[in-house]
Amino acid sequence: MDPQNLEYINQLLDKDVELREKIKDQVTEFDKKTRTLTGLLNKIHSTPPSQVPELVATVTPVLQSCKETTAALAELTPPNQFWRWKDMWSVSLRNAVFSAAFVEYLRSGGLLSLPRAAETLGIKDEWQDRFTLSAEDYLHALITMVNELSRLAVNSVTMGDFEQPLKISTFVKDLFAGFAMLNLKNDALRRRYDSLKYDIKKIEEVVYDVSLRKLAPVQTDNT
Amino acid sequence: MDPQNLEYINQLLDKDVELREKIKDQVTEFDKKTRTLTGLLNKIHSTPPSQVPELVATVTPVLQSCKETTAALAELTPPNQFWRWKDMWSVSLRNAVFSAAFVEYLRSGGLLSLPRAAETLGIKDEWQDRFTLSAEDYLHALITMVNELSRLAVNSVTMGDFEQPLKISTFVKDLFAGFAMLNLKNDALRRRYDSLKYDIKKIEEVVYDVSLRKLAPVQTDNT
Amino acid sequence: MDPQNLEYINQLLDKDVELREKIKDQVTEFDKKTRTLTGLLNKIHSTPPSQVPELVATVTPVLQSCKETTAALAELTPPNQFWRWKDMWSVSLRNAVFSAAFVEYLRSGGLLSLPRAAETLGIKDEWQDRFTLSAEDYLHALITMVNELSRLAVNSVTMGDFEQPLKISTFVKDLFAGFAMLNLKNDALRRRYDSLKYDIKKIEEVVYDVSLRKLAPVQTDNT
Amino acid sequence: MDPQNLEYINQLLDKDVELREKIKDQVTEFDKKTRTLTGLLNKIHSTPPSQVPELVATVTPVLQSCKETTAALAELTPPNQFWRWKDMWSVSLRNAVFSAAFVEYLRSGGLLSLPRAAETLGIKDEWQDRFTLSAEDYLHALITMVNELSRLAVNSVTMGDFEQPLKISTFVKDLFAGFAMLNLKNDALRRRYDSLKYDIKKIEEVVYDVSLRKLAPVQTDNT
Amino acid sequence: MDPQNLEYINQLLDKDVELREKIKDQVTEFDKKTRTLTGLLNKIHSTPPSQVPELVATVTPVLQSCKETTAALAELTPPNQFWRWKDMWSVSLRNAVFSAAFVEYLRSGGLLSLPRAAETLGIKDEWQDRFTLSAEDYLHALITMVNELSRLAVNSVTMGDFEQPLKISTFVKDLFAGFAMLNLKNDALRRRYDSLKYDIKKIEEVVYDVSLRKLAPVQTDNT
Amino acid sequence: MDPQNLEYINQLLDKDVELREKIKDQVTEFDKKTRTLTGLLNKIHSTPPSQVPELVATVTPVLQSCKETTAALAELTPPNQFWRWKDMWSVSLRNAVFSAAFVEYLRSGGLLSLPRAAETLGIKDEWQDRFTLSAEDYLHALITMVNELSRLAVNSVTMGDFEQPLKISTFVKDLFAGFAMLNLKNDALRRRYDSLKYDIKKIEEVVYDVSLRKLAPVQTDNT
Amino acid sequence: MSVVLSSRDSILEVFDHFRDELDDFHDRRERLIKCSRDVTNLSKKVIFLIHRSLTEGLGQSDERETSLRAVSRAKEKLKDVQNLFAGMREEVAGDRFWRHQRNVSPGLQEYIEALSLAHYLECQTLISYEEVQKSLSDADGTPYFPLPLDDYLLGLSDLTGELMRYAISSISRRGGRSKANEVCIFVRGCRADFEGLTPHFRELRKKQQVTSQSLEKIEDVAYAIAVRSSEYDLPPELLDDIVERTVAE
Amino acid sequence: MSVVLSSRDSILEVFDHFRDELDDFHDRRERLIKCSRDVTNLSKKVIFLIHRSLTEGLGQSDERETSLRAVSRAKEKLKDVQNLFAGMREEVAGDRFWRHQRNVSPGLQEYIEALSLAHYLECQTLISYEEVQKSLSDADGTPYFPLPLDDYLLGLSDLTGELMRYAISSISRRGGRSKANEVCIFVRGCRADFEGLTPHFRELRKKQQVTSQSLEKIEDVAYAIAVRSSEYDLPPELLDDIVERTVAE
Ligand SMILES: [Mn+2]
Ligand SMILES: [Mn+2]
Repeated sequence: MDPQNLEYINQLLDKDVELREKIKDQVTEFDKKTRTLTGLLNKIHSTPPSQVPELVATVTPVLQSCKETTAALAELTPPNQFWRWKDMWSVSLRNAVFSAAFVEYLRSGGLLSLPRAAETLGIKDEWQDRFTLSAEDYLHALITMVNELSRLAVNSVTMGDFEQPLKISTFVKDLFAGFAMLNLKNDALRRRYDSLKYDIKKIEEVVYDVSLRKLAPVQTDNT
Repeated sequence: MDPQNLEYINQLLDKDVELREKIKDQVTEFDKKTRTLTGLLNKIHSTPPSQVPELVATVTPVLQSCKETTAALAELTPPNQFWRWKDMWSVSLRNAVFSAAFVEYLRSGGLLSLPRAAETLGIKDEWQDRFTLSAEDYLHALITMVNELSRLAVNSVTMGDFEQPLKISTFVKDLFAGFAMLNLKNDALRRRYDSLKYDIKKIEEVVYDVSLRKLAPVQTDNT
Repeated sequence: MDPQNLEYINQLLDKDVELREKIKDQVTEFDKKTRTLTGLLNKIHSTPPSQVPELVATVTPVLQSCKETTAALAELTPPNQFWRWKDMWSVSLRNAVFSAAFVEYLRSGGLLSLPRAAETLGIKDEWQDRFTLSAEDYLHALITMVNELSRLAVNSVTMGDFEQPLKISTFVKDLFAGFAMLNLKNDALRRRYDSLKYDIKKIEEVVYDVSLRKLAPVQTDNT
Repeated sequence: MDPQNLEYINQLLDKDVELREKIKDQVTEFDKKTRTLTGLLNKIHSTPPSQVPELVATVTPVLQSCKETTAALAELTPPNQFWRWKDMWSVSLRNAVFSAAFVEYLRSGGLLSLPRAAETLGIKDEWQDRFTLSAEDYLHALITMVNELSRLAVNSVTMGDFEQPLKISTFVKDLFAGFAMLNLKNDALRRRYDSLKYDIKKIEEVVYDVSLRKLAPVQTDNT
Repeated sequence: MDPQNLEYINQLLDKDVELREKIKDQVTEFDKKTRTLTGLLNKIHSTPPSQVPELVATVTPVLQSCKETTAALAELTPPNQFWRWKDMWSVSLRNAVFSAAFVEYLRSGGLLSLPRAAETLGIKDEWQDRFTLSAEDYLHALITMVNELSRLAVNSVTMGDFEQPLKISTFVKDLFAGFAMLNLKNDALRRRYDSLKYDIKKIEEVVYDVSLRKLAPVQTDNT
Repeated sequence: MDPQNLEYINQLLDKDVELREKIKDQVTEFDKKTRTLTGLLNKIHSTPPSQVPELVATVTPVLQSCKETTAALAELTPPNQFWRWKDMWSVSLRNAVFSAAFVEYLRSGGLLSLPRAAETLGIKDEWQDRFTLSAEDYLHALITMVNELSRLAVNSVTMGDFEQPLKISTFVKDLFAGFAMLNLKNDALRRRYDSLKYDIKKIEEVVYDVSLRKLAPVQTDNT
Repeated sequence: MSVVLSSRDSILEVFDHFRDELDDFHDRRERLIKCSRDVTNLSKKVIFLIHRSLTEGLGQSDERETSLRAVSRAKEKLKDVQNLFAGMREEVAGDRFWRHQRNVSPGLQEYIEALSLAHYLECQTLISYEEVQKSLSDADGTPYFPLPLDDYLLGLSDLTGELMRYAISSISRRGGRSKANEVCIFVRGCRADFEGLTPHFRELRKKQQVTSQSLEKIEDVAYAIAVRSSEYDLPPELLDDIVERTVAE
Repeated sequence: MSVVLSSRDSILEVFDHFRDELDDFHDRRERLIKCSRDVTNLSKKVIFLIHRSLTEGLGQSDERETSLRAVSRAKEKLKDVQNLFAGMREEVAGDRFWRHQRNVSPGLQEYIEALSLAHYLECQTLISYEEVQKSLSDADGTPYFPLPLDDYLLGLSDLTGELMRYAISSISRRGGRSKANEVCIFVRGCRADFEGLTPHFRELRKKQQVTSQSLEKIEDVAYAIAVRSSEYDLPPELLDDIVERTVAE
């Protein structure tokens, strides 16, 4: 084999290892940020309604900072190789999208759409072949949000807020109806979608308890 | 292989085999003690609040007796080889630490610190490179304690004690906030940490049930 | 190979094949009976307390009929070969013992001992080297019973029987304490024993729900 | 979820299935062609040296026709998704490259370089992100060629051609030295590279036999 | 399930179970015969050319006796259900066809056609939908024959017969050319076809050894 | 559980643990001896024919010493429990039988029969229900011997002994014909028997190489 | 065709014939697999449609009415599936059905799952073997192909998973609360019926475990409902009214 | 630090400390894994270099000379590897070595494989434990870290695979023909020596199987050479000359 041919082939073989290292570093960064995000959002379960805007305010700058990471990953990924590397960051990306969507619910009570989610994280349309927000990742994030909302329904009552469970119930049922319109395959997404039923069941139980309590305070404190 | 080399290798090998046997014997002892400890502590789930101090009193001497075992193990382990052998006893050690920490919670409602846990089990600072209580083992023990506390929250209500779930809730959430600060890798500790969420959810639901029925004063935690 | 040697070996091989066939036939019979037993006992989950004695009465003759099968198997097994063939019938045997123990609980609320279980299935002491009830099989059967009892606790509540869960809770905790005293090695039995914890947790949660809502008298068991 | 968002997500989920079908059809085509190629080239093992050019001439148009298939595949693959789909056609592609390289050896005695191989199959540089000839596929094809050359060394002698084995020996050793310069990982390619040694061994045995026969016709025909 | 339906299902089931038993008995018979056949044919590897006709003569009556078995199986199989049950006997059938084809090669040096193979085993055209010789089974049998022929090529030389390898070489290459025409999918047949290459290589090496030493006339095959 | 029942079960469980330990110790001993045996016999592959008797002489006392181990195992095994424990020592036993059979071949060129194998290892008829040599273990040992003989055929030629392969070929073919007459079911033994074909092929190829080059007298075996 | 083939050409000639035969077989196989995949997808969509229709009905109309509307929509769509089976008729005529059974089987089972779910919602019973076979027959009652017993049973076994989903979502459905109990008893019966057949069908044995898990989940739902109703001791209708009013506020 | 932590803040304070400790550990672990990977890669390159050097020598010079040239090139490169180990010294000081042994182990074994191959080519013996430990020590003979017995043995076990490659390619090497036999005897000895140690090392047991396979392959090579030489009955040197002349023509 002539040396040039050889050199060329050897280069091709080596490049990938190096790239993987660099992406890994960015993912570690990304992971730290999403860890902070979920840590902050976890406080919602003991935050009274009045202080929610304050909590949301502390989350926003961290969400904002994710833009740098997505930009760095888009920069690193060679054109056309999105599908080759995406598994490395999809866990982090889903967590970031979950945070963005949860914040949106807390702020406006509405659902963050896929393009808006991408925008919030600074993902640009022109990165299409290097870094994009797939439907699958977006849907995973929404399911994570529902998991948290069922917990929030329970904890709101503990904190004396009897309206939140009703709002959550309506919001989640609507979202669930949306999922029911999708033609999901028998994959991880389908399994997690199936598990949503338990969250709905929990929320319904809370709504049930709250409704009956309101009208019929059957038992009185007897500690 | 030249005979001298073979001879040398066999010497090294024999020494290790013998040491392993001796450690194994001590671990069997250790294991018996921790089995007794967890057996005794399991009774907490049907012990009314008034009788807890009595139960704690039966546990203390067994805990005390673990000191002999840790000393024996420290004696056996060659200098600098702590990490080589620790897998042999770490299950037992974690159970012992769990017992010590659980007893502490039952006694004072507070968290046993790592140095105090080591002290309780008679682990000396100067054994550092032969027998020590690693952060990892300590954290595993705390997670085991949370698992038990979520059960205790449920069983306390059954026994008519509606204060305990609230205490547990505060304590566990504080602990969870601590865990959330750690950058856990994808290892056993991470998996067990993830499972904590289920315990917290369960505890939250107990608190919810109690609050809803006004069986205990409304919780006003707002950390 | 010389013909005599060959002939000899072939005889040995053929005899086993034939015996295996015969045992298989009996096991198929045995399997049918235990399938009927578990089928009948499965009805307990929708049987109101008042009709339990009736259900137990339908099970008894089938249990009785197992005696023929155990006798046939003891007859077939050559002296000394118990350990060679026992794997063929141990699943069926465990199911039969489970049925006997479950019936005993339903009838008297008590635990069927190993010798009594053997007696119920017509297993004679003098078969020792051909057919016997090993401790392992007996314990497996008890674990299966606990699995069913945790389901029964749930379904009793659905049928409006709030006493049953309390009885089950006491019985199972007692049994569990017994298991904790055995020296189980790390095998299938140990793994199943570990899984008992989930059943106990489930039962505790049922008792909790019942107690919380004052559907049954407060439990004051303090074993 | 709003219907537009839903529609959009559903589309994304469906598109892939269809594309996979289309690529499959092209691969079936490709496969047929490479089957014909290897079928024709298999004749080399019973073709006397004088008729080789003729055989090569029959192969060329089939090789030529592969250009249509590579063009079709490049057309189908969405920009940037090369890495997502390449596994579907890599077996066929390697066979085509093998054929091209083998033909080149038969024609000129030289090694077809990677860029020339791509060119022969009509693979364009500008398809980079949709269809390209990877170093890995090229190297697999060369190894397949060596496998065939060791057979050819044997069969040449049978056909009375004692020069071919010597030519093959030089060519393969050169190629092998080239492979030795690559930094291969422990993957399929490495394993196949390792197996090359057996081909070289076989070729050496032929060279050995031929050398000694030529100088010392020890045995004479004694059928 | 309503009892009528259950009854009906059980009827269908019983019929199948019974049929399966009967077929199994026939297959056991069939298997014994083909075992005898392959046992006899195995002797070919130490039979000098002159005694081959004698060996063939001992095989013929056993082959003949297979007709009873095929008739019994055709009798048992319900109309149109050939493909439902054939997996039960296809191993035996392939072995029988292999024996018939091998005998034919030994007798005439030619290839036994599929219809003749069917005829030899007494398979009637009118059984078409109950018992037939499928192309797949026939091809499997031919591959088994090639496996044996490569062994025979080696052993013939040991016995001093230098013509046989040349005959085998021509015959097998013709057969291989036939196989190469098929579009095999990734199934068992494909895997076995791939293994043919090793047999061919072995045969080529034998021919090489013989040619090199001029033990037989130079081969001038140039298809 | 009542204490008596518990005590009884614990006794049963403990007894087994203890016995297992004792058997394990003996098996470790047995294993050492068979390791020595195979180690010594492995030297055959580089031992010239003239020194074989000497090698055999070194093996005999070790074989002899196995009698103590079999006696110890027979002593330990409770009456009737042969089938319970035999898996613990069957690997060692097969290795010992292999050694005995290999030695017999090297000494006399003949096959050691099953009863003679048992006798060589000191296994007494009256131990029937505690320690015996099963047909299965004997046959496994013979297959291991064939594996070694095919290696020996190769290595004999390397050492310039061209007679040994011919002797091995005859011996192994005879043995193989014997195996073909056994009714082996589809189990481990059957799979290993199937693998014998590769050993026979290998031996045939060695005989071929030797015959082709007239390195030994033409073989005229026609079994 | 000569009986013994002694030249390369004669060999190639017969292999030419084999090639056609094998190609024919593989092509049919591909067509049937594709068709079975279409059947699977359509059937899955029917199942989704049913769940969706039941969800949509939430509180707006009477439970029975909601069910029947779901059933009628499903039946509409199931006709498309039945047409696909009718289209296979020729491909699997004669002895070909059993040759290709394994290729058709996944779709067939999914169809039976969807069909039996619609049937359950309509009649509260398990669809019978003959009813399924009839749905796979032409107007004269001639079957397109024989219905394999294992496909029938395996399809029914999957039904229990869908009923579990139905039971869980019933908790948020007006009047549906009593449904959970009904489904629980029904699935318990299915499991018992299947149990007797497991010795003969290995795959059913595996699915029985899934059925047992589904049953436990349904039991948990029935339990959750029972526990909550017991606490108040009001008629379920009234409870429903109260909840509805609160949510509507 | 208080012994019992009863406020959230005190808990967070100690966890802050745990975080630093765990991060420190993970970071060191990452560094060592990376370093071990570098060692593996460099060592693999040394092995390749040796095979390559032996191939290059083909027929041009005397066998012994070729080997020694390969060895001296290898030793040069092995120094780089040894420097990497020296660089790890601080990271694995005190009790840390055993904590991270598993992270260092893959590289260490590959290094031993390369080192022992060079050693074999130079001395025709198996490198001793002490020699390996010495190569991992500073100028004063103080070890960078203790050499685990299993890494030593597992590295040597892999050596047999490389010797198999060496033996197979020796068939095309002048004067190398006699090498195959030498290697065969040597590997047979290795296998026997390792056999006695397998009860104590599970991984070695698995590798023994690979060693046995390698041995059989080497035996086949020795056989192939023997068979061919026997046919002519000429001294190997002369056979080599004849082959060389023919190829050169
Ligand atoms: Mn389904
Ligand atoms: Mn290596």
